[in-house]
Amino acid sequence: MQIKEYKPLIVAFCCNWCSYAGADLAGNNRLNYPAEVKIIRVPCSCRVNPMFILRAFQRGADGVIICGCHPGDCHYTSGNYYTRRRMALLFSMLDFLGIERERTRVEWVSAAEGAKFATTMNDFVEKVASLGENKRLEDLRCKR
Amino acid sequence: MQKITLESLVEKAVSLLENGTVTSVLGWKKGEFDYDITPAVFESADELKKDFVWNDFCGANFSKYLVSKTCKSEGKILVFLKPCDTYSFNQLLTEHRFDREKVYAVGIPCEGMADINKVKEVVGDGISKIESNGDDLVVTTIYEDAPVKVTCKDVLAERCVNCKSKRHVAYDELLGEEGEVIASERFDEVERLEKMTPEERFAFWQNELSKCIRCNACRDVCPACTCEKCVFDNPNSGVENKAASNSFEEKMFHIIRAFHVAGRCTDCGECSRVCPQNIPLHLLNRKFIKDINEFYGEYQAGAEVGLRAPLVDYTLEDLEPGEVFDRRDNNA
Amino acid sequence: MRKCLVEDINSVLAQINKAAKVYLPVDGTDGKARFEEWAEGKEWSNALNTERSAKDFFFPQTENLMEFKTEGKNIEIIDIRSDKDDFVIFGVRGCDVRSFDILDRVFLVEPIDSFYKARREHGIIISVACGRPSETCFCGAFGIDASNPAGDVTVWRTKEAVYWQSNTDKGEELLKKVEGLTDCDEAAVEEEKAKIKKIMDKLPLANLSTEDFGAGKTMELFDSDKWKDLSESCLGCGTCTFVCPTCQCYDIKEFNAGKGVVRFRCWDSCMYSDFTQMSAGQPRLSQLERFRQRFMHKLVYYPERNDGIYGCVGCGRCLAKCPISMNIVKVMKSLGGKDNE
Amino acid sequence: MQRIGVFVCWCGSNIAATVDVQAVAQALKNEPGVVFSTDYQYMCSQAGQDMIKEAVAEHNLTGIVVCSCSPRMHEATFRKTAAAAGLNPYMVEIANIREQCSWVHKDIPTGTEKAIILGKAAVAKVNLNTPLTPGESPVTKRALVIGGGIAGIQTALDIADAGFPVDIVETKPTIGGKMAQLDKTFPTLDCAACILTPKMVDVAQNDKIRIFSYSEVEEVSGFVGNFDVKIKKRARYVKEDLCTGCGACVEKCPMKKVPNEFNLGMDNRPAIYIPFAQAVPKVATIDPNACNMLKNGKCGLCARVCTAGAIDYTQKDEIIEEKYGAIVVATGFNPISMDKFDEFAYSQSKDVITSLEFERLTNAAGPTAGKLVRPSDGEHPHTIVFVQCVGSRCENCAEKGKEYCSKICCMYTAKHAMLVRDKYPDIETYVFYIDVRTPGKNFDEFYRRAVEEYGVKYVKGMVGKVSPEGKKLKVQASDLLNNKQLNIDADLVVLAAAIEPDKSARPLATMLTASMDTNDFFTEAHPKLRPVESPTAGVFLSGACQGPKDIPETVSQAGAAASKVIGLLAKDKLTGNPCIASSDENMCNGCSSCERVCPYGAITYVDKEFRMPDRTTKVRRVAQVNPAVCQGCGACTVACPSGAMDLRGFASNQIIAEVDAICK
Repeated sequence: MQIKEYKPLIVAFCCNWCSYAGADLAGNNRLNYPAEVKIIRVPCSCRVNPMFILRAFQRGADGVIICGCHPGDCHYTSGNYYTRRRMALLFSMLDFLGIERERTRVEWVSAAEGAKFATTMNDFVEKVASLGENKRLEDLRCKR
Repeated sequence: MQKITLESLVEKAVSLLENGTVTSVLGWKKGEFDYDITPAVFESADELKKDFVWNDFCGANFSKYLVSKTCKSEGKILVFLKPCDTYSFNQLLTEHRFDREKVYAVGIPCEGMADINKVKEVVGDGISKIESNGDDLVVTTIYEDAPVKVTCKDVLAERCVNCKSKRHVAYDELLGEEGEVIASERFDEVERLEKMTPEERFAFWQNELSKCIRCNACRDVCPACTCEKCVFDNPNSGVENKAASNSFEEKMFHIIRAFHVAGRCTDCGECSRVCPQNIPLHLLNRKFIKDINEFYGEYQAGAEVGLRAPLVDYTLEDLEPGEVFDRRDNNA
Repeated sequence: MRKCLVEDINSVLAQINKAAKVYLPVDGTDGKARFEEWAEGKEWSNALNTERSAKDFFFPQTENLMEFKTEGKNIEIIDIRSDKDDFVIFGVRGCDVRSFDILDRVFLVEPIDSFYKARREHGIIISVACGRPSETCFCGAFGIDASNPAGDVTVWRTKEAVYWQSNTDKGEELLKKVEGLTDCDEAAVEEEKAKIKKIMDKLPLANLSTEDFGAGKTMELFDSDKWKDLSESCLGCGTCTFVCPTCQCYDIKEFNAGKGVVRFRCWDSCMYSDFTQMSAGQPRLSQLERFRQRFMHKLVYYPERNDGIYGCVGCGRCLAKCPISMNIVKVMKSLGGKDNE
Repeated sequence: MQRIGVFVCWCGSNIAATVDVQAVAQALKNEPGVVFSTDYQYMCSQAGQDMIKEAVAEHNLTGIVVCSCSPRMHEATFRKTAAAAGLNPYMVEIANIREQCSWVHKDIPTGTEKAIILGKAAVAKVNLNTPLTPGESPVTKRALVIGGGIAGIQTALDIADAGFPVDIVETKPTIGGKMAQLDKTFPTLDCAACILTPKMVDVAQNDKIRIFSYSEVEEVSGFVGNFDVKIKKRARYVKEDLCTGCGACVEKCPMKKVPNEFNLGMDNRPAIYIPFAQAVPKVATIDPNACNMLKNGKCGLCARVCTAGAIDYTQKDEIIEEKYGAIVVATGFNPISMDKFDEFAYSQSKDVITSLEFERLTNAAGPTAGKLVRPSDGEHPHTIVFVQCVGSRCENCAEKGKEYCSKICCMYTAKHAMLVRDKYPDIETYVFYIDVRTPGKNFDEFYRRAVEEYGVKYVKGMVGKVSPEGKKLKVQASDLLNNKQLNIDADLVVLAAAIEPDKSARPLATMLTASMDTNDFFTEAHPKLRPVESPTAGVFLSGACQGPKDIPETVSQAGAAASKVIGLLAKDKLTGNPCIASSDENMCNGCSSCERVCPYGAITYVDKEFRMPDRTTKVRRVAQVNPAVCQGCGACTVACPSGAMDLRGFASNQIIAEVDAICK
């Protein structure tokens, strides 16, 4: 019997204007990062509701990363500032509940930072992979 | 023992009713025992004299009732507010949840409310009578011939042990003496948890939240939870559920609820008071309050009407989410 | 009648556990008792009653009914029912034992609820008499004898000894498997019973009367103007319903897990605004109507259809737990006229 | 239930080399809602688009998923295709299987597996898509230009030229800005006044242009096409319509000792003044801080000499409210303060001056009538040292100066040195520089002429210290190329001070909800593709408020901003972005959280009556989104605890469906 190698599932929410374009640039420059990263396009990082993040964990994601424009560069001027507060508090709360803090991350990636996007994803996947499966925020019904 | 007397409250209510300032009174109504007190609307002096009660078990925060009561009644309603209740009162006003014009708020001092569970830990079941006597409660049970004395201080509800303020931040009229904001130790328990390992914290919350029966009492009593329809009741929200099917859904409900009230929660402690499973839900809210204070500067929801809640605000220099843990690790 | 010493109770439970898995009330970190699976080191709680009622064993808060597997556009239905093992619920109070009868009259009449039935058939109930009832107890009002509760086996606990009496074949079978129980006469138990009865008479709610309720009282009570005051401050939460040993309403829902769907039922509360929601809305629009429904059901509708048996067992949990301290006793006293003054 | 068509693009080998496109098409065929699935070499080609159109017709498709390159590339293309096929364009979703899949993953099994998942997510989203129609709003055909320098003047003239009314708001008593203070302009050396003042006259005479001089923008509300602006016209105590600009009052005013800001304080003006001869409007202004009549009611001379009866000591500030369709910011720049540059002895010696002061000193209309003399004693200077980059390119001195290059200093310093040498060949001129930056048409030639033809001595290196000694200024400097220290006895030192945005820009940006960089320069919507637009719709940028610029650049940007404004005002209606927030009033509790996070002020509240489920009615405060203002960021959707606020095109249930599909 072949043992399947554990590969984490990563959901990446990327804002349309900077980080999604940054991911595109990583593609243009053929910068590899693991296929476990699946990107969901949102207009702005401030569109990401904590419910989406928990939903991803419920459905089996092992890590969730939110990427937006650098503070000050938001296409909508202030969206990422709200993201910054919301996620700082949410991640702190998840940590408070004993959820591994390495499973969540916010990273600012500009449209010019294809390389940063790729290294960020490589690093994030590696960190999450070292934690193993998400057990503390899983919903067993979604495991089968 | 409360410093302000039942008689003075009734007298105030009766006079306001009789001089036409208000048409109804939101107050505490006598129960079967001396501790099972129900919030009620009184409309006459007779009712007040017969059933109004004020003792060490009048914990209920009336602020939220104003949302529905001011909507229905034509006249003004008198509401008695303890200091902690006034914060909720202001926060609801900030969010335009009730009509201030229809309310006559009377601030009353509070010496802290007793927790009947703590009383029972001392005297056991079978309580037939509880009387106040100075700093003590005198408890009579069916099992002992002699009543048992319990010091009020020893049976205070958790939220009163860690009372954050005896100062009223809103009222039309104040009875008794005004108190002060208190430098409480309310974050100690949060800190204790923060110092645990993630595994210990996880075990702690797993144990606590697994008790949840999703009765929604915490939500339904919460003055910050005044949504017309809660996301957890809305089939279109994607998170609706009636019962927590597993530990994920238990966490989901409490995380999202705490997040939704973050920056708006005044730390009134009603959630923990009403939880039939004794889950220390206030710790979740306090965690957010503590983080907000540490990350963005001291903030007390409801301290004034019109304050901008921290989650609908920002500064250019805010902490990065990634720095949250660095900072805590460095402090530890 | 059999007995064992109080200090031997753990070894007795260990033996019962060999025959069938035992659940018993254990004190939690909050000092409150909840039913837990027996294991070495778990102590039988001294608490009068458990925070949640014993109905969970037969009618759990959520229960999966069936599953669907979806593959592309194909659906496969999976029956998830499996054979169950016998289990023992130890330490059930008289009120909760009665609650099983009340649930049976709902789930075990046609159409029989096979999920409930399967659990019920495998459950062996060991009840315990109440040595120290609380002021919130009023089982007597519904004819329950806390000094001599029903169940497959009844247990009395005194300072020194625990007394065991089998009431059914199932119970006798079980006790036979337990070594270390010695036969004894009933004197000690009778003494204990008498003691309990005396206490029961002293309880503040000992004289609560059901006189004005029961079959045929619908017209009289339904339009009472007292409902408004009673329901005035009801938060519409489900605490009373969920701690109640006899509330038996549930909702059937589905969870789409992606590759498959789980159909499950979960407790529902008539206090909730979306209870029995239908496409056209729901029948009880105001909290007054919902509040009235709950108490009318317990005190009038249920007895009307069930030989006068009330849908309440007087366990007192709702008295202790309601966030605003509104409860069935206050309702009975308010509506019940002179008898309850 | 949707009928979805899936179209998987090979993109030649770009996708097909690492993704088994047929397998993707096959796998997606089984997804709920999908009724048709195919693959093709180039989906974006005409043939590919035709294929989509045919499939829509043949299979009655209601939604389309294209698995192809990034939506940033061809989403618009496929939306047009859908529209041409009779579908709502917003029924299209793109699965990005090129940039975010085939190009970043190496082997076919991995790429294919991921492409299928991305495709499933797109299908899951389309299943919940609804047709969206952009909203429309009317356009007020009037523009506001804030700032009356050369940038504002040019923008206003160009807009007026196209036939639209324009208002200029200028804080100074006259338009003209910095350019009016300059002597000659590089690289052609024509006189600034000669080219600027005719334009100022054009502005004055153009009946489409109104000038609000001595005025400020007080409040801005509204949105693109529909701005409501309050302009505060400060009291100048002279009736503009009556004043003929004859100057009799200026001559007679007894209070003559007010530092003249137009000459940067190098001479004085009266309390009632006209900044310069060609001022527009040519109307006197009374300085209330200097006028005795206004301060203590003792004087009134000007009123007596004014034959037109224009003096009005009782004049009050006036608020003018006007509607505009577009707003152009042209607030310009100022040289930074030299207070923090003590090493150059600016505050100690009158003979250390800034370049702008030097402009006035050589200007025929300036304090010395154009005669270059030492300000301290009026003597002819023999040695002049020009110091470049004072406060510019300060990498390690951000607290003193600016990190950026002020861009114009190299050229004007070359101009100054050249002009000095041209008029006074006896004067030695030294220019100390870090780099000489002369990219621009005929710029480098100009600089070389200064060195080669006029003998201006350029020294690479910075001046370390200037110390007044007797009548001389000791200049200590290093010559980096020859690696030696220089000590020069100078008569005049000219500092090329860095320039910074005008101080009024920051509060203005807040009013306009326009963004700024950390240096307070306005941010453009896109640095390359939308350089004259601010991210806030309807707000445009002209001149140095966006970054340091010389005159030709300013004028060309001013024209560009004008053309953008004209393009906007030429429309009768604006169509918005349909992917905007909307609130479900039945669920909204009016808490104001959404309003507080909205960067555009797009949310307002109304009291509305609702029928409650228990048959009663209740008046509730509920949020409403202005579709013309909302830009669709979604900040409000998360601020809303009840979920009443949702974002069209990126609805919560759609994002949740994507999450579910990815995590399946």
